[in-house]
Amino acid sequence: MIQVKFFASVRERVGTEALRLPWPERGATVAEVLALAEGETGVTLRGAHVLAAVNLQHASFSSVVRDGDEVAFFPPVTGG
Amino acid sequence: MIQVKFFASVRERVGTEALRLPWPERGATVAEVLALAEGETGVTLRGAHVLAAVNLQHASFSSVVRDGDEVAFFPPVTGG
Amino acid sequence: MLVKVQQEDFDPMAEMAAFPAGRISGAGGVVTFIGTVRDYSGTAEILGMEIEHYPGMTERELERLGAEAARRYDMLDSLIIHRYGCLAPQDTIVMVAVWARHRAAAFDACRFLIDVLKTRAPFWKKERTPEGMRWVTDCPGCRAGSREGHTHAPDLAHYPEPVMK
Amino acid sequence: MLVKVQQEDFDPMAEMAAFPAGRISGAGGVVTFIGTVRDYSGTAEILGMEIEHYPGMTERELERLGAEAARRYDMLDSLIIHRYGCLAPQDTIVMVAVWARHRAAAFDACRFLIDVLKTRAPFWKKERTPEGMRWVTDCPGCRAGSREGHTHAPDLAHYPEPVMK
Repeated sequence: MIQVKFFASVRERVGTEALRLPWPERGATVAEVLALAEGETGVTLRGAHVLAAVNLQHASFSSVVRDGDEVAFFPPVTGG
Repeated sequence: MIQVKFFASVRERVGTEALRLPWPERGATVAEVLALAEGETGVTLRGAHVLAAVNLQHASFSSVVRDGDEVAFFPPVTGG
Repeated sequence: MLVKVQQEDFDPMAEMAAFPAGRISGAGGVVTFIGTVRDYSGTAEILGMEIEHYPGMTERELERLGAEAARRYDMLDSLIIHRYGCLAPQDTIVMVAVWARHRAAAFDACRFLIDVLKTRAPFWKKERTPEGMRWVTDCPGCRAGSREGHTHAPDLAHYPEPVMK
Repeated sequence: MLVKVQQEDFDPMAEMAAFPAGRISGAGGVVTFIGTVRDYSGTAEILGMEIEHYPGMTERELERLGAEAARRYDMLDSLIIHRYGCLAPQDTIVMVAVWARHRAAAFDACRFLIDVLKTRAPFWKKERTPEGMRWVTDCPGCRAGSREGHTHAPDLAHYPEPVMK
């Protein structure tokens, strides 16, 4: 199982804060998790300004995701 | 008349806070005022680490002093 | 290092006064940055701001940045406080304080922290203007309305280089 | 700009809170440097400090530095407070605060001000150590004991260049 979270403008576009995706037995990268999430929600995020984190750490789209991981998608941060 | 002031370690070496020197009719530079003060106090300051100000502004030893000016001598500043 | 992510307003000087004295003994100075909500942004009037964040990741990322600053600079300790939720103009959003034996390291480390915080800590600002709410975007490409012509793939393995003296 | 030269202790945040709001409206941030008396200097224990100053010139020089910072940087306003008289370890000696629309100018101007203050404002520190009183000298030549081999003739027509971003 993969826990997916969305924040800020990405959350608003997707229309939900979180999703649970079944763990793909062959494994997955962040990019593949995003594709699964797009399939689930029907909203295309690829090509937009989306960053990712895995287990509370910034991650690239080629990072490997493991069963039980939390994967988050969000726009560039604007704090401070 | 020239008002001369001394500060910090320079004041301690000279042994006084202030002097009044008669105005030399031919005019004077800061360096010449220092020489007059050395004559008056018997304490040599030249060659030591002495900076000068004229009328509350940093000044070089070649600055011209005018009758009524306040000339101060002090070591490098150490505030902040 | 001390990191606080909170909704409540705070008094920066009271927070500094409450900082454990033993951790900053020997400090010759402290440099503080305090960021406040402006009442304008570009040409628009700002009535208020909502700050969203990623609970858990925010604290963790700020702690990583604090540790990175301590690794890079000869500093004694740091304090970072960042608010989320609804803020009004003039409200304090963020404070970063760095204690050091010498002021150069305090300036460098404080500036490093606020600079990298703005590129790495998962906060997102939404401004309330007379025309409605809008997300703040700090990307020139985004501001230009481009969606495909540029990328947001920073090299996450490396922090930006600090501003050196 | 606001300059205070005083014997009394002060609360930096109260001073910042009391700063006229109209002069810093539009500020996105404030950078503050607060300098404190250390309890050591080199290898010596410091029991206290006496700060002498040149009344009249001090205020005037600090105001000139504040004006120079405003000329160099895109800042809104500045506050400088410097104490003189007898201070104890941990006492606040000096604070410099700079408000600006953007943080880079606030950092640059604050650092410029404390850097030039240390080379231009007529204050002199005398440390009380277990071995007695001693004047602080910030000149490497002085520290090395040389009296004739170096000079203290700075080019007073020019301020040091600021630390640029």
